[in-house]
Amino acid sequence: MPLTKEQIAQRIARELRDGYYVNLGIGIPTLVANYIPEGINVVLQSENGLLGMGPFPIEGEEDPDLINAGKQTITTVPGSAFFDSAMSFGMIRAGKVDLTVLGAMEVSENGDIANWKIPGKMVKGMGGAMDLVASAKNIIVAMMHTNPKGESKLLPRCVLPLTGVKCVRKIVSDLAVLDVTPQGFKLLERAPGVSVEEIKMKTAGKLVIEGEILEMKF
Amino acid sequence: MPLTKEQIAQRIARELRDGYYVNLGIGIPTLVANYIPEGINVVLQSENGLLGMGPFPIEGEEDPDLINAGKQTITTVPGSAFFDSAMSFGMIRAGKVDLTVLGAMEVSENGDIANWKIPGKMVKGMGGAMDLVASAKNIIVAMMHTNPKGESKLLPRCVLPLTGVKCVRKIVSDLAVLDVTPQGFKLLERAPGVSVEEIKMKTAGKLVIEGEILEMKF
Amino acid sequence: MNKTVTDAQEAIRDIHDGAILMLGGFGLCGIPENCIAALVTKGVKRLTCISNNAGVDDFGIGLMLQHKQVKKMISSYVGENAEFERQLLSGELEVELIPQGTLATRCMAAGYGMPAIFTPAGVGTEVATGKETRTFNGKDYLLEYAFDADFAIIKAWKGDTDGNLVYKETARNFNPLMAMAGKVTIAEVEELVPAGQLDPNNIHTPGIYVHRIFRGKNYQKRIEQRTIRKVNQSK
Amino acid sequence: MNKTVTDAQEAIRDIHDGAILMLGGFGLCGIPENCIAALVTKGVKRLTCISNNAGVDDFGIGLMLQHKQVKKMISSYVGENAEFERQLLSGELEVELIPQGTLATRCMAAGYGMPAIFTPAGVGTEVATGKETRTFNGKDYLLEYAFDADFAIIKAWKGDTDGNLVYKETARNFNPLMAMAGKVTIAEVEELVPAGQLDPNNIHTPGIYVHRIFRGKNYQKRIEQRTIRKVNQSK
Repeated sequence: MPLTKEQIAQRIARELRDGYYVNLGIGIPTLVANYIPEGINVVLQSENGLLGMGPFPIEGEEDPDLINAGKQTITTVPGSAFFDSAMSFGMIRAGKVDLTVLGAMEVSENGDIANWKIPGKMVKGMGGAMDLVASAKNIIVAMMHTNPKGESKLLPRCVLPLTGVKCVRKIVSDLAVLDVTPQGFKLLERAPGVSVEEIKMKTAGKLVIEGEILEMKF
Repeated sequence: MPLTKEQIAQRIARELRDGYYVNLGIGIPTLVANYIPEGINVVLQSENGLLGMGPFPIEGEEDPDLINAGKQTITTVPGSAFFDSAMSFGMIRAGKVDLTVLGAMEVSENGDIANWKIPGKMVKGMGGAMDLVASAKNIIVAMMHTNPKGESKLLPRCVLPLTGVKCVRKIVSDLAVLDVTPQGFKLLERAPGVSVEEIKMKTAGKLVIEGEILEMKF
Repeated sequence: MNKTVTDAQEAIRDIHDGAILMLGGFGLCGIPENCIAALVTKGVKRLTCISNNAGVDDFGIGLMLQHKQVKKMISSYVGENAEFERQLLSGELEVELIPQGTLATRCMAAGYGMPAIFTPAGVGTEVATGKETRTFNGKDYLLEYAFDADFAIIKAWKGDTDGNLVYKETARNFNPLMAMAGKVTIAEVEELVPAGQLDPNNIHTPGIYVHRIFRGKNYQKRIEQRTIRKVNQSK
Repeated sequence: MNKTVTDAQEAIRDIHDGAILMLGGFGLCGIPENCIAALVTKGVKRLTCISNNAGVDDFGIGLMLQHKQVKKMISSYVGENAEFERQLLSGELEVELIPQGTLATRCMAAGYGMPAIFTPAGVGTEVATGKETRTFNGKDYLLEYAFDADFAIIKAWKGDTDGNLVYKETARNFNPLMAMAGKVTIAEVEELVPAGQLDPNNIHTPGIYVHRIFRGKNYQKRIEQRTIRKVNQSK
């Protein structure tokens, strides 16, 4: 069974280390906040100007002046701080954010990522994604392994306009966990009940398989 | 009679316009704050991170955390704001400060200024002076017309290491008020009882004299 | 140094057709609602708008798009805005999409008197097209220029008559950066107090950057993505 | 994200001979008194110190000069400091004097991940020697590089256990800039409170930039130029 979105988030949450400052993108990455392991302290950065993002508010406590980069109403945790967008991207560029988790439309075997534009179809803009991928020390992509047509999103080279080059370190898809290595996508784990064969079939880019590939456990 | 330091400051204060943001250097320029004309509102900037500098404190109210760029204890006026040194020089570079008044060891007829170093003798450093003269829209120099040896400080070219080039607009010395023009130092006013002849004699750089030169009144 | 004007109409009095404007806010959070309404009423045209987003169809800069007042948008994310998309595809609207951090830093550069900055954002992408690339310590950066805007129109939480400003929470975003960057900066605030009532240690935008200030009215403060959790849900 | 350490000694435990340090403060205002004392006690040598000033003979960085711990000073103004002048003239001490705004902005550049910045300060002077000059809009600027410091040692007024900092009045100066710029940033504060007690709207340095924090003791806060007016004097 491929992972649910929640499971992808849950698996990514295991990559968190105590003391990390983390930026979570829109979509599946946002869900990672729900699965932070016991005993692990992380601080969530929202690039619109907040360190110390908390959970969504309860009804009636929404504050229009307090949103995340996905424009969702949020709350803060004790020790939070607000700042302007220049400082926000300043700390991102300076490598102070330990981990960035974001979605992708395509990732290439050398770590390029495309997630902001489909020529002739979609022109929403890159938002902060280009800044994040250009500077983050550690980038994990959360995405479906294939697009709705069943085509692989892990490619030899991206077809869509790039967001950043040679920057993705790890991918957690609905089928597998893979590292981006100089040799290509290195398969680390597979979703429960998903065969290595299926992952091979659905990975268009170069796939490196060494030894036994264990199933993820939830 | 040459002007006293207080009179130099007083004369410079007449150059203030309502609404000016002003940076006053150490020494005579600091005294300008004592002569702000009635009905003229100016805000004093201190480059160590303050807008809205007030007078010196009364005894017992000195605050070690509240000093000006000359490291003197000061106070603030209502509407003041503190900020860091990057923002302070940011607003200077961006031309938000309307007028800078500072001292000089030498000024040349094309507006170069030297005021930070005497090779082999004095190496205190330029502090914020190079930033100020490189960016200020309007720079007035307050200084003695000659050095203690009686040599002119208004020169064809500066001999000492420069602080900035082609930046001084006006000089108020103990003997005269002069504009720096493409033709050289243009004599505008003379100190009470000081002759044009004396100013000529004590100005080594090119001096432009047109029409009658009136005495300053105090 | 009293900078107060009576209202938005007076504040924007000299904004002319073809002007380059910066507009603060992130999504609909911290946008200058009063000034936008006044610009729509005034009907000024052919504007270039530098703003992280373009509002929604019927609010924020979306209102100016509806009235075809915008010639060009410089933004990082233009989100869900059908009229925007229609004008873009029909060629009525010129759009320059740039990375959000680049947008922020180009504003800051203007406010700090820095003509250009270096950022790695966009290296190797179409954003880099035609731009100077330079390598420092083995990493590539793009040279990006400071913005040059005629007016910065921003929204703060509190302000004083001298133009000192304080922002609330994430409504800060681009506002203090644009405040520094405009040749003329117009600030609308929810609360306007006499100079001396704001703590000088906690001023976000010193008044030197602000030319006009007024108390705004009838703030809607719309929420784009109202997201809540159940009371008994921990996250 | 508790960043507290017990005292200055623990905070500077791994500062090694030959390290590049940034030290906050302007004159003796807002200097990290406790850390400087601990560095003197520890006797660490051959330091490069980036600091706007070099203290006075018997206080601030002057103490480190007295103990010959400093190999090189990078400052904008070294003022009245006889021991400094002696070491400089004898060649014991290497000194790089740079404009104050350049110093500030090179710190900020490091904290903002910008490898270099452009400033007009020093164009046409000996400061420009060997530096790249570039013209933007008819004005000349020098290319100046971001600092690369091993440790930033700063002083704040209040801090919380997460490392969030607030400065008082003009004791802010270079402190927040250096806080952002150190590979390891050590903050000493007059008042240390639990996370959540500082207003998140009014944090000057977010905790992400701070690695170690402790409450300092026995602050002297010396005044360099005690200047007063008579009570009946208006200015």
